Amino acid sequence: MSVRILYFASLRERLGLSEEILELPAGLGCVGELRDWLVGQGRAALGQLPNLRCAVNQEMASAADPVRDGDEVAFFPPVTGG
Amino acid sequence: MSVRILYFASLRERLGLSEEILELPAGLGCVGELRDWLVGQGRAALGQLPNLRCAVNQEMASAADPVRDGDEVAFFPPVTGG
Amino acid sequence: MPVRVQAEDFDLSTEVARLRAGDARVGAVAAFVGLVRDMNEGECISAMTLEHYPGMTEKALAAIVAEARARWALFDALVIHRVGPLKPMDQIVLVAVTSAHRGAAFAACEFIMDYLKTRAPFWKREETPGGGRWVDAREGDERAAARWQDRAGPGPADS
Amino acid sequence: MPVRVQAEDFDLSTEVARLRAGDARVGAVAAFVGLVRDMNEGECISAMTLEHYPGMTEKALAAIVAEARARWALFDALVIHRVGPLKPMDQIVLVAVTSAHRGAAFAACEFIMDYLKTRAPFWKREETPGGGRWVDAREGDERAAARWQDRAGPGPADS
Repeated sequence: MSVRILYFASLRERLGLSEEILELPAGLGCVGELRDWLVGQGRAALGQLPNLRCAVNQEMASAADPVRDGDEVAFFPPVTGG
Repeated sequence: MSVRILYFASLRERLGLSEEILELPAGLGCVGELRDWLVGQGRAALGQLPNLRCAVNQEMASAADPVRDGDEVAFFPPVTGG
Repeated sequence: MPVRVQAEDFDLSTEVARLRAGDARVGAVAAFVGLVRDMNEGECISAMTLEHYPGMTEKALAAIVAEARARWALFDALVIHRVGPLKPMDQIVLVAVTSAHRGAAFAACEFIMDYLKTRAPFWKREETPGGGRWVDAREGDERAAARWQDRAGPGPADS
Repeated sequence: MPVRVQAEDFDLSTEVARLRAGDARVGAVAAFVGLVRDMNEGECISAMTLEHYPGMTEKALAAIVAEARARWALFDALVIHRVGPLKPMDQIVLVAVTSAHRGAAFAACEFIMDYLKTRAPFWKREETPGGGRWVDAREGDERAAARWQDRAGPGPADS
Protein backbone atom coordinates (compact mmCIF):
# COMPACT_ATOMS: atom_id res chain seq x y z
CA MET A 1 0.00 0.00 0.00
CA SER A 2 1.02 3.58 -0.63
CA VAL A 3 1.22 6.20 2.12
CA ARG A 4 2.18 9.88 2.08
CA ILE A 5 4.46 10.73 5.00
CA LEU A 6 5.15 14.23 6.30
CA TYR A 7 7.81 15.44 8.77
CA PHE A 8 7.76 18.75 10.62
CA ALA A 9 9.99 21.09 12.61
CA SER A 10 13.12 19.60 14.25
CA LEU A 11 12.28 16.17 12.83
CA ARG A 12 12.10 17.58 9.29
CA GLU A 13 15.47 19.28 9.82
CA ARG A 14 17.17 16.18 11.24
CA LEU A 15 15.89 13.99 8.42
CA GLY A 16 16.54 16.66 5.79
CA LEU A 17 13.14 15.65 4.41
CA SER A 18 9.67 17.19 4.61
CA GLU A 19 7.60 14.71 2.63
CA GLU A 20 7.80 11.33 0.94
CA ILE A 21 5.40 8.88 -0.67
CA LEU A 22 6.32 5.30 0.19
CA GLU A 23 5.14 1.88 -0.86
CA LEU A 24 4.80 -0.02 2.42
CA PRO A 25 5.28 -3.78 2.80
CA ALA A 26 2.20 -5.87 3.60
CA GLY A 27 1.58 -6.37 7.30
CA LEU A 28 2.24 -2.81 8.43
CA GLY A 29 -1.01 -2.31 10.29
CA CYS A 30 -0.54 0.58 12.70
CA VAL A 31 1.34 3.84 13.21
CA GLY A 32 3.83 2.28 15.62
CA GLU A 33 4.78 -0.42 13.11
CA LEU A 34 5.17 2.21 10.38
CA ARG A 35 7.45 4.26 12.64
CA ASP A 36 9.64 1.24 13.46
CA TRP A 37 9.83 0.26 9.79
CA LEU A 38 10.86 3.82 8.84
CA VAL A 39 13.64 3.73 11.46
CA GLY A 40 14.86 0.52 9.83
CA GLN A 41 14.77 2.24 6.44
CA GLY A 42 17.29 4.83 7.61
CA ARG A 43 14.97 7.45 9.18
CA ALA A 44 16.89 7.07 12.44
CA ALA A 45 15.74 10.43 13.87
CA LEU A 46 12.23 8.99 14.18
CA GLY A 47 13.53 6.61 16.84
CA GLN A 48 15.55 9.27 18.67
CA LEU A 49 12.95 11.97 19.26
CA PRO A 50 11.45 11.84 22.75
CA ASN A 51 7.69 12.39 22.72
CA LEU A 52 7.30 11.78 18.98
CA ARG A 53 3.78 12.83 17.92
CA CYS A 54 1.78 11.57 14.98
CA ALA A 55 -1.28 12.46 12.93
CA VAL A 56 -3.17 10.26 10.48
CA ASN A 57 -5.18 12.12 7.85
CA GLN A 58 -4.65 15.36 9.79
CA GLU A 59 -6.04 14.05 13.09
CA MET A 60 -3.84 13.43 16.13
CA ALA A 61 -3.15 9.68 16.36
CA SER A 62 -1.40 7.23 18.68
CA ALA A 63 0.94 4.33 17.94
CA ALA A 64 -1.91 1.83 17.93
CA ASP A 65 -4.04 3.67 15.35
CA PRO A 66 -4.37 1.92 11.97
CA VAL A 67 -2.61 3.00 8.77
CA ARG A 68 -4.41 2.29 5.50
CA ASP A 69 -3.66 2.64 1.81
CA GLY A 70 -3.78 6.27 0.70
CA ASP A 71 -3.42 7.71 4.21
CA GLU A 72 -1.49 10.87 4.99
CA VAL A 73 0.69 10.20 8.04
CA ALA A 74 2.64 12.99 9.74
CA PHE A 75 5.38 12.72 12.39
CA PHE A 76 6.47 15.70 14.47
CA PRO A 77 7.70 16.84 17.90
CA PRO A 78 5.26 18.19 20.53
CA VAL A 79 3.61 21.38 19.30
CA THR A 80 4.76 24.81 20.53
CA GLY A 81 2.45 27.39 18.98
CA GLY A 82 0.46 30.16 20.60
CA MET B 1 -19.41 67.46 64.71
CA SER B 2 -19.93 68.18 61.02
CA VAL B 3 -20.14 65.43 58.41
CA ARG B 4 -20.64 65.53 54.65
CA ILE B 5 -23.14 62.92 53.53
CA LEU B 6 -23.55 61.65 49.94
CA TYR B 7 -26.33 59.52 48.43
CA PHE B 8 -26.11 57.63 45.13
CA ALA B 9 -28.26 55.88 42.54
CA SER B 10 -31.71 54.66 43.63
CA LEU B 11 -31.14 56.01 47.14
CA ARG B 12 -30.35 59.47 45.78
CA GLU B 13 -33.53 59.34 43.69
CA ARG B 14 -35.75 58.20 46.56
CA LEU B 15 -34.40 60.87 48.88
CA GLY B 16 -34.38 63.50 46.16
CA LEU B 17 -31.00 64.47 47.57
CA SER B 18 -27.43 63.85 46.49
CA GLU B 19 -25.45 65.58 49.18
CA GLU B 20 -25.87 67.35 52.52
CA ILE B 21 -23.61 68.67 55.25
CA LEU B 22 -25.04 67.99 58.68
CA GLU B 23 -24.16 68.94 62.22
CA LEU B 24 -24.46 65.68 64.15
CA PRO B 25 -25.45 65.41 67.82
CA ALA B 26 -22.79 64.27 70.27
CA GLY B 27 -22.68 60.53 70.85
CA LEU B 28 -23.03 59.42 67.21
CA GLY B 29 -19.97 57.18 67.10
CA CYS B 30 -20.41 54.81 64.19
CA VAL B 31 -21.92 54.48 60.71
CA GLY B 32 -24.87 52.42 61.96
CA GLU B 33 -25.80 55.06 64.52
CA LEU B 34 -25.53 57.77 61.88
CA ARG B 35 -27.82 55.80 59.54
CA ASP B 36 -30.44 55.30 62.28
CA TRP B 37 -30.28 58.97 63.23
CA LEU B 38 -30.75 60.00 59.58
CA VAL B 39 -33.83 57.74 59.31
CA GLY B 40 -35.22 59.56 62.37
CA GLN B 41 -34.49 62.90 60.66
CA GLY B 42 -36.80 61.99 57.78
CA ARG B 43 -34.38 60.11 55.46
CA ALA B 44 -36.73 57.11 55.61
CA ALA B 45 -35.37 55.48 52.41
CA LEU B 46 -32.12 54.78 54.27
CA GLY B 47 -34.01 52.32 56.46
CA GLN B 48 -35.90 50.72 53.59
CA LEU B 49 -33.10 49.77 51.21
CA PRO B 50 -32.07 46.13 51.53
CA ASN B 51 -28.29 45.70 51.47
CA LEU B 52 -27.52 49.36 52.09
CA ARG B 53 -23.82 49.98 51.51
CA CYS B 54 -21.64 52.67 52.99
CA ALA B 55 -18.26 54.32 52.50
CA VAL B 56 -16.36 56.55 54.91
CA ASN B 57 -13.83 58.88 53.32
CA GLN B 58 -14.20 56.98 50.04
CA GLU B 59 -13.39 53.56 51.51
CA MET B 60 -16.00 50.81 51.85
CA ALA B 61 -17.17 50.72 55.47
CA SER B 62 -19.47 48.68 57.68
CA ALA B 63 -22.04 49.74 60.28
CA ALA B 64 -19.54 49.44 63.12
CA ASP B 65 -16.91 51.70 61.55
CA PRO B 66 -16.38 55.04 63.31
CA VAL B 67 -17.58 58.42 62.04
CA ARG B 68 -15.51 61.47 62.97
CA ASP B 69 -15.73 65.22 62.53
CA GLY B 70 -15.05 66.24 58.95
CA ASP B 71 -15.65 62.78 57.48
CA GLU B 72 -17.27 62.19 54.10
CA VAL B 73 -19.88 59.43 54.50
CA ALA B 74 -21.66 57.94 51.49
CA PHE B 75 -24.71 55.65 51.42
CA PHE B 76 -25.69 53.67 48.31
CA PRO B 77 -27.17 50.40 47.03
CA PRO B 78 -24.92 47.49 45.99
CA VAL B 79 -22.74 48.46 43.02
CA THR B 80 -23.62 47.33 39.49
CA GLY B 81 -20.85 48.57 37.20
CA GLY B 82 -18.74 46.67 34.70
CA MET C 1 -2.36 56.20 34.86
CA PRO C 2 -3.73 52.66 35.02
CA VAL C 3 -7.31 53.75 35.78
CA ARG C 4 -9.57 56.07 33.79
CA VAL C 5 -13.23 56.97 34.40
CA GLN C 6 -14.57 58.86 31.41
CA ALA C 7 -17.64 59.60 29.30
CA GLU C 8 -15.67 59.13 26.06
CA ASP C 9 -15.44 55.86 24.17
CA PHE C 10 -12.10 54.04 23.85
CA ASP C 11 -10.29 52.06 21.14
CA LEU C 12 -9.12 48.59 22.09
CA SER C 13 -6.07 48.43 19.78
CA THR C 14 -4.87 51.89 20.77
CA GLU C 15 -5.11 51.12 24.47
CA VAL C 16 -3.44 47.71 24.22
CA ALA C 17 -0.68 49.09 21.98
CA ARG C 18 0.00 51.85 24.52
CA LEU C 19 -0.03 49.35 27.40
CA ARG C 20 2.71 47.20 25.91
CA ALA C 21 4.57 49.88 23.95
CA GLY C 22 8.29 49.13 23.76
CA ASP C 23 8.15 46.29 26.28
CA ALA C 24 9.51 43.16 24.60
CA ARG C 25 9.16 41.18 27.84
CA VAL C 26 5.40 40.98 27.25
CA GLY C 27 4.33 37.59 25.94
CA ALA C 28 0.65 37.75 26.84
CA VAL C 29 -2.11 40.37 26.78
CA ALA C 30 -5.50 39.47 28.22
CA ALA C 31 -8.28 41.96 27.58
CA PHE C 32 -11.95 42.18 28.47
CA VAL C 33 -14.56 44.53 27.05
CA GLY C 34 -17.99 44.85 28.65
CA LEU C 35 -20.82 46.06 26.42
CA VAL C 36 -24.39 47.33 26.78
CA ARG C 37 -26.83 44.56 25.82
CA ASP C 38 -30.25 45.29 24.32
CA MET C 39 -31.92 42.84 26.72
CA ASN C 40 -31.52 42.33 30.47
CA GLU C 41 -33.61 40.27 32.86
CA GLY C 42 -36.08 39.63 30.04
CA GLU C 43 -36.72 43.28 29.18
CA CYS C 44 -35.67 45.38 26.22
CA ILE C 45 -33.09 48.05 27.01
CA SER C 46 -33.19 51.22 24.91
CA ALA C 47 -30.60 53.19 26.86
CA MET C 48 -28.50 53.10 30.00
CA THR C 49 -26.96 55.66 32.33
CA LEU C 50 -23.92 54.90 34.44
CA GLU C 51 -23.60 56.83 37.69
CA HIS C 52 -20.44 56.77 39.81
CA TYR C 53 -18.90 58.24 42.94
CA PRO C 54 -16.22 60.62 41.68
CA GLY C 55 -13.02 60.23 43.65
CA MET C 56 -13.92 56.98 45.35
CA THR C 57 -14.40 55.17 42.03
CA GLU C 58 -10.87 55.95 40.89
CA LYS C 59 -9.44 54.97 44.28
CA ALA C 60 -11.37 51.69 44.33
CA LEU C 61 -10.23 50.78 40.82
CA ALA C 62 -6.61 51.69 41.61
CA ALA C 63 -6.76 49.49 44.72
CA ILE C 64 -8.11 46.55 42.68
CA VAL C 65 -5.34 46.97 40.10
CA ALA C 66 -2.74 47.18 42.88
CA GLU C 67 -4.06 43.96 44.40
CA ALA C 68 -3.88 42.21 41.01
CA ARG C 69 -0.28 43.39 40.58
CA ALA C 70 0.57 42.06 44.04
CA ARG C 71 -0.93 38.65 43.24
CA TRP C 72 0.41 38.08 39.74
CA ALA C 73 3.60 38.93 37.82
CA LEU C 74 2.16 41.65 35.59
CA PHE C 75 4.08 44.25 33.61
CA ASP C 76 1.14 46.63 33.36
CA ALA C 77 -2.62 46.86 33.77
CA LEU C 78 -5.31 49.23 32.59
CA VAL C 79 -8.95 49.82 33.51
CA ILE C 80 -11.16 52.23 31.56
CA HIS C 81 -14.78 52.56 32.71
CA ARG C 82 -17.28 54.84 31.03
CA VAL C 83 -19.94 56.88 32.83
CA GLY C 84 -22.99 58.84 31.67
CA PRO C 85 -25.51 57.93 28.98
CA LEU C 86 -24.86 54.81 26.89
CA LYS C 87 -26.89 52.80 24.40
CA PRO C 88 -26.97 49.13 23.35
CA MET C 89 -23.70 47.89 21.79
CA ASP C 90 -21.73 50.72 23.40
CA GLN C 91 -18.52 49.78 25.19
CA ILE C 92 -18.76 50.14 28.99
CA VAL C 93 -15.49 48.87 30.39
CA LEU C 94 -12.04 47.74 29.29
CA VAL C 95 -9.65 45.73 31.44
CA ALA C 96 -6.29 44.84 29.89
CA VAL C 97 -3.20 43.34 31.49
CA THR C 98 0.25 42.38 30.21
CA SER C 99 2.44 39.57 31.50
CA ALA C 100 5.17 37.22 30.34
CA HIS C 101 2.78 34.25 30.34
CA ARG C 102 -0.89 33.74 29.67
CA GLY C 103 -1.88 32.13 32.97
CA ALA C 104 -1.12 35.28 34.95
CA ALA C 105 -2.70 37.51 32.30
CA PHE C 106 -6.01 35.62 32.20
CA ALA C 107 -6.26 35.29 35.97
CA ALA C 108 -5.45 38.95 36.67
CA CYS C 109 -7.85 40.23 34.01
CA GLU C 110 -10.75 38.14 35.33
CA PHE C 111 -9.87 39.01 38.93
CA ILE C 112 -9.99 42.74 38.16
CA MET C 113 -13.39 42.38 36.47
CA ASP C 114 -14.81 40.29 39.33
CA TYR C 115 -13.63 42.78 41.94
CA LEU C 116 -14.72 45.78 39.87
CA LYS C 117 -18.23 44.29 39.66
CA THR C 118 -18.56 44.08 43.45
CA ARG C 119 -16.27 46.81 44.83
CA ALA C 120 -16.16 49.79 42.46
CA PRO C 121 -18.93 52.37 43.03
CA PHE C 122 -20.80 52.38 39.71
CA TRP C 123 -24.57 52.04 39.31
CA LYS C 124 -26.50 51.26 36.14
CA ARG C 125 -29.91 52.69 35.36
CA GLU C 126 -31.66 51.09 32.38
CA GLU C 127 -34.44 52.51 30.22
CA THR C 128 -37.06 49.86 29.41
CA PRO C 129 -40.50 50.12 27.74
CA GLY C 130 -41.93 50.24 31.27
CA GLY C 131 -39.71 53.15 32.30
CA GLY C 132 -36.36 53.55 34.01
CA ARG C 133 -35.05 51.07 36.57
CA TRP C 134 -31.90 50.69 38.60
CA VAL C 135 -30.14 47.41 37.88
CA ASP C 136 -30.08 44.98 40.81
CA ALA C 137 -26.76 43.54 41.93
CA ARG C 138 -26.34 39.91 40.87
CA GLU C 139 -25.65 37.28 43.48
CA GLY C 140 -23.43 35.50 40.95
CA ASP C 141 -21.09 38.51 40.96
CA GLU C 142 -20.52 38.13 44.70
CA ARG C 143 -19.74 34.44 44.21
CA ALA C 144 -17.39 35.21 41.33
CA ALA C 145 -15.45 37.67 43.50
CA ALA C 146 -15.40 35.28 46.46
CA ARG C 147 -13.65 32.60 44.40
CA TRP C 148 -10.43 34.64 44.47
CA GLN C 149 -10.20 34.59 48.24
CA ASP C 150 -9.09 30.95 48.06
CA ARG C 151 -6.76 31.53 45.13
CA ALA C 152 -3.74 33.48 46.24
CA GLY C 153 -1.40 32.69 43.43
CA PRO C 154 -0.88 31.75 39.83
CA GLY C 155 -2.51 28.79 38.13
CA PRO C 156 -0.93 25.79 36.43
CA ALA C 157 -0.21 27.65 33.18
CA ASP C 158 2.38 29.83 34.91
CA SER C 159 4.93 27.18 35.70
CA MET D 1 -14.56 31.88 9.13
CA PRO D 2 -13.66 31.59 12.83
CA VAL D 3 -10.08 30.37 12.18
CA ARG D 4 -7.33 32.06 10.16
CA VAL D 5 -3.70 30.99 9.73
CA GLN D 6 -1.78 33.78 8.02
CA ALA D 7 1.58 35.49 7.67
CA GLU D 8 -0.01 38.96 7.89
CA ASP D 9 -0.41 40.91 11.10
CA PHE D 10 -3.88 41.66 12.50
CA ASP D 11 -5.58 44.58 14.26
CA LEU D 12 -7.26 43.81 17.57
CA SER D 13 -10.00 46.49 17.37
CA THR D 14 -10.88 45.61 13.78
CA GLU D 15 -11.20 41.91 14.55
CA VAL D 16 -13.22 42.40 17.75
CA ALA D 17 -15.50 44.95 16.04
CA ARG D 18 -16.15 42.47 13.22
CA LEU D 19 -16.77 39.63 15.68
CA ARG D 20 -19.53 41.48 17.50
CA ALA D 21 -20.82 43.61 14.64
CA GLY D 22 -24.54 44.26 14.91
CA ASP D 23 -25.05 41.78 17.74
CA ALA D 24 -26.57 43.64 20.70
CA ARG D 25 -26.86 40.40 22.69
CA VAL D 26 -23.11 40.53 23.34
CA GLY D 27 -22.31 41.75 26.84
CA ALA D 28 -18.77 40.41 27.12
CA VAL D 29 -15.73 40.10 24.87
CA ALA D 30 -12.67 38.27 26.15
CA ALA D 31 -9.55 38.54 24.02
CA PHE D 32 -6.03 37.21 24.26
CA VAL D 33 -3.00 38.29 22.24
CA GLY D 34 0.23 36.28 22.33
CA LEU D 35 3.43 38.14 21.48
CA VAL D 36 7.06 37.33 20.65
CA ARG D 37 9.25 38.03 23.70
CA ASP D 38 12.88 39.10 23.40
CA MET D 39 13.95 36.54 26.04
CA ASN D 40 13.03 32.87 26.47
CA GLU D 41 14.55 30.27 28.76
CA GLY D 42 17.24 32.78 29.71
CA GLU D 43 18.42 33.50 26.16
CA CYS D 44 18.01 36.55 23.96
CA ILE D 45 15.70 36.04 21.01
CA SER D 46 16.44 38.08 17.89
CA ALA D 47 13.88 36.43 15.60
CA MET D 48 11.41 33.56 15.44
CA THR D 49 9.93 31.41 12.70
CA LEU D 50 6.58 29.69 13.08
CA GLU D 51 6.11 26.47 11.12
CA HIS D 52 2.74 24.76 10.78
CA TYR D 53 1.02 21.81 9.13
CA PRO D 54 -1.19 23.35 6.44
CA GLY D 55 -4.62 21.77 6.43
CA MET D 56 -4.34 20.02 9.77
CA THR D 57 -3.68 23.29 11.62
CA GLU D 58 -6.94 24.86 10.42
CA LYS D 59 -8.87 21.66 11.23
CA ALA D 60 -7.37 21.42 14.71
CA LEU D 61 -8.18 25.07 15.47
CA ALA D 62 -11.72 24.70 14.14
CA ALA D 63 -12.23 21.62 16.33
CA ILE D 64 -10.99 23.51 19.41
CA VAL D 65 -13.36 26.41 18.67
CA ALA D 66 -16.24 23.96 18.13
CA GLU D 67 -15.52 22.33 21.49
CA ALA D 68 -15.49 25.73 23.21
CA ARG D 69 -18.84 26.58 21.61
CA ALA D 70 -20.27 23.27 22.81
CA ARG D 71 -19.10 23.92 26.38
CA TRP D 72 -20.07 27.58 26.79
CA ALA D 73 -22.86 29.85 25.56
CA LEU D 74 -20.85 31.85 23.05
CA PHE D 75 -22.19 34.02 20.24
CA ASP D 76 -18.97 33.89 18.24
CA ALA D 77 -15.30 33.02 18.46
CA LEU D 78 -12.21 33.83 16.45
CA VAL D 79 -8.67 32.48 16.28
CA ILE D 80 -5.97 34.12 14.17
CA HIS D 81 -2.50 32.56 14.27
CA ARG D 82 0.45 33.88 12.32
CA VAL D 83 3.10 31.74 10.62
CA GLY D 84 6.47 32.48 9.04
CA PRO D 85 9.17 34.87 10.28
CA LEU D 86 8.42 37.08 13.29
CA LYS D 87 10.47 39.32 15.55
CA PRO D 88 10.24 40.39 19.20
CA MET D 89 7.07 42.36 20.03
CA ASP D 90 5.25 40.96 16.97
CA GLN D 91 1.77 39.60 17.51
CA ILE D 92 1.59 35.78 17.18
CA VAL D 93 -1.96 34.81 18.03
CA LEU D 94 -5.37 36.32 18.74
CA VAL D 95 -8.22 34.51 20.43
CA ALA D 96 -11.46 36.46 20.92
CA VAL D 97 -14.88 35.25 22.03
CA THR D 98 -18.22 36.96 22.57
CA SER D 99 -20.88 35.98 25.08
CA ALA D 100 -23.72 37.50 27.09
CA HIS D 101 -21.73 37.24 30.33
CA ARG D 102 -18.08 37.47 31.29
CA GLY D 103 -17.72 34.07 32.99
CA ALA D 104 -18.31 32.16 29.76
CA ALA D 105 -16.18 34.59 27.76
CA PHE D 106 -13.13 34.31 30.03
CA ALA D 107 -13.38 30.53 30.36
CA ALA D 108 -13.82 29.89 26.64
CA CYS D 109 -10.97 32.23 25.67
CA GLU D 110 -8.53 30.60 28.09
CA PHE D 111 -9.73 27.10 27.11
CA ILE D 112 -9.07 27.82 23.43
CA MET D 113 -5.55 29.10 24.22
CA ASP D 114 -4.74 26.11 26.45
CA TYR D 115 -5.93 23.62 23.83
CA LEU D 116 -4.24 25.52 20.99
CA LYS D 117 -0.94 25.32 22.89
CA THR D 118 -1.11 21.52 23.14
CA ARG D 119 -3.19 20.40 20.12
CA ALA D 120 -2.65 22.73 17.17
CA PRO D 121 0.33 21.81 14.96
CA PHE D 122 2.57 24.86 15.17
CA TRP D 123 6.28 24.81 15.98
CA LYS D 124 8.49 27.73 16.99
CA ARG D 125 12.13 28.08 15.99
CA GLU D 126 14.00 30.83 17.80
CA GLU D 127 17.18 32.63 16.73
CA THR D 128 19.53 33.15 19.67
CA PRO D 129 23.15 34.39 19.86
CA GLY D 130 24.18 30.72 19.89
CA GLY D 131 22.18 29.92 16.72
CA GLY D 132 18.72 28.62 15.93
CA ARG D 133 16.84 26.27 18.24
CA TRP D 134 13.42 24.65 18.23
CA VAL D 135 11.38 25.62 21.28
CA ASP D 136 10.67 22.74 23.65
CA ALA D 137 7.10 22.05 24.66
CA ARG D 138 6.38 23.20 28.23
CA GLU D 139 5.06 20.73 30.75
CA GLY D 140 2.94 23.52 32.25
CA ASP D 141 1.02 23.75 28.98
CA GLU D 142 -0.06 20.11 29.28
CA ARG D 143 -1.21 20.74 32.85
CA ALA D 144 -3.08 23.87 31.79
CA ALA D 145 -4.95 21.93 29.12
CA ALA D 146 -5.65 19.01 31.46
CA ARG D 147 -7.46 21.30 33.93
CA TRP D 148 -10.39 21.60 31.50
CA GLN D 149 -11.10 17.89 31.52
CA ASP D 150 -12.60 18.23 34.99
CA ARG D 151 -14.46 21.43 34.16
CA ALA D 152 -17.35 20.70 31.86
CA GLY D 153 -19.42 23.79 32.34
CA PRO D 154 -19.63 27.41 33.24
CA GLY D 155 -18.20 28.94 36.39
CA PRO D 156 -19.91 30.90 39.14
CA ALA D 157 -19.92 34.16 37.19
CA ASP D 158 -22.43 32.74 34.71
CA SER D 159 -25.35 32.34 37.03
